[in-house]
Amino acid sequence: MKVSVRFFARCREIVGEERKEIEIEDGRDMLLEDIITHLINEYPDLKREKLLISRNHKYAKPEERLEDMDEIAIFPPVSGG
Amino acid sequence: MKVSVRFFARCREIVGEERKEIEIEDGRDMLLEDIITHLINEYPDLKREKLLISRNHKYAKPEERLEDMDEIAIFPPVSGG
Amino acid sequence: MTTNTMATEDFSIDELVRKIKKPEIGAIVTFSGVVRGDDSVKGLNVEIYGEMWAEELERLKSAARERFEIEAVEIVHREGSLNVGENIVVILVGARHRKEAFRACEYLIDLLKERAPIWKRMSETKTEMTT
Amino acid sequence: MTTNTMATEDFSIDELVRKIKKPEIGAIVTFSGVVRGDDSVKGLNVEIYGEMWAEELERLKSAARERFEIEAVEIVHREGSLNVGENIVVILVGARHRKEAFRACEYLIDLLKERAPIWKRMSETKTEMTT
Repeated sequence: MKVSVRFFARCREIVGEERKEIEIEDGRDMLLEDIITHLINEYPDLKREKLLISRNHKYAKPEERLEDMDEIAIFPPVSGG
Repeated sequence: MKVSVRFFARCREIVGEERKEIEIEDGRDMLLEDIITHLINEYPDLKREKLLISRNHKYAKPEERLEDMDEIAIFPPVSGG
Repeated sequence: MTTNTMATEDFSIDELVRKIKKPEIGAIVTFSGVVRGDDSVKGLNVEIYGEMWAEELERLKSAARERFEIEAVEIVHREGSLNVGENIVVILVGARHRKEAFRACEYLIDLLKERAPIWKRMSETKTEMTT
Repeated sequence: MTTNTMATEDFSIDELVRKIKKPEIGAIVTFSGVVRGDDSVKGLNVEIYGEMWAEELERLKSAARERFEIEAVEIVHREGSLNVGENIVVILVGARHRKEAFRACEYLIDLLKERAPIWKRMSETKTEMTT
């Protein structure tokens, strides 16, 4: 299974990329928080940010189960308007 | 002394004029309510209206004393906006 | 003073926005009162006591400036014959922050409805059959 | 859907008003967020997560329509580089009556600030001496 992770604003700067494709072994149960933990390990500066998370264009909870082709996004608090 | 009285909306229709000049004997004390009473006597249909009154472009109280060259106006409740 | 606040034709909100803009303004709240139409209404006739309106307007603006932290106020009222969909009145308030702009704009239209020497009368449709 | 809600250049409020107008509307309340300037700020950079913004926008509009008696909502947000004085966001709400329009417009901007996936960054002035 494959999920796509997008980064915005300060998170994009920390990661240095706009998007990452992440492969996950088939059959393995994976929660949104697992991906986040994985990314924080790889980019420790993310730990200093308050992170918001969306899954398929909706704000998401860390305990949501990932599905194939999900689009995850990670970003700092928003400041629209 | 002379005062000018203007009429708007339904009051203008009742009186049939936009403006009246009213002469008042010099030396006679005259209140705003005296003018109103005088006009209601002349145009009894005014009695059926709720009347607002202004004096020199400000909402006025009936007990205000008239002065030479005052501009009085008589009109029904407003409905701007 | 008077010429700015009454209009005999429909007017542009973009132009009013340009008029009030300055660097301090971060929020603009605009209220437009619009001629509402239904089957029997074809428009509105607006009568204004011009001299008193101009003075009353300055009093309303001062009251709003004293009560709220705002940077700019602009008010235009139409007079004469209006069609359905046209602006009757537009109130723009510019402020640093949006809460003050919302509060002041609503305060102004409430006060204006209560105090501005303006009278509206519906024009009714008299459809003439042309075929 | 997306093309209507993001703009890469400053836009006209008059056009948005024309877009939402219908006979039922008697009051339009508009909120504009504007780039505020001071000595050190020369503009703003706006980043949007476009796909999520478009969907979030539809959810915000539905929430407002459920909660308030309104006839029309239009929202446009700028993205990219903005100068001081330009509109960042404009929210128009049309309703029969003004109270509902004010309530709904303020509700929408509050929710939008909290939920819309948009990030702003100040551009700072770097004045070059040219004389």
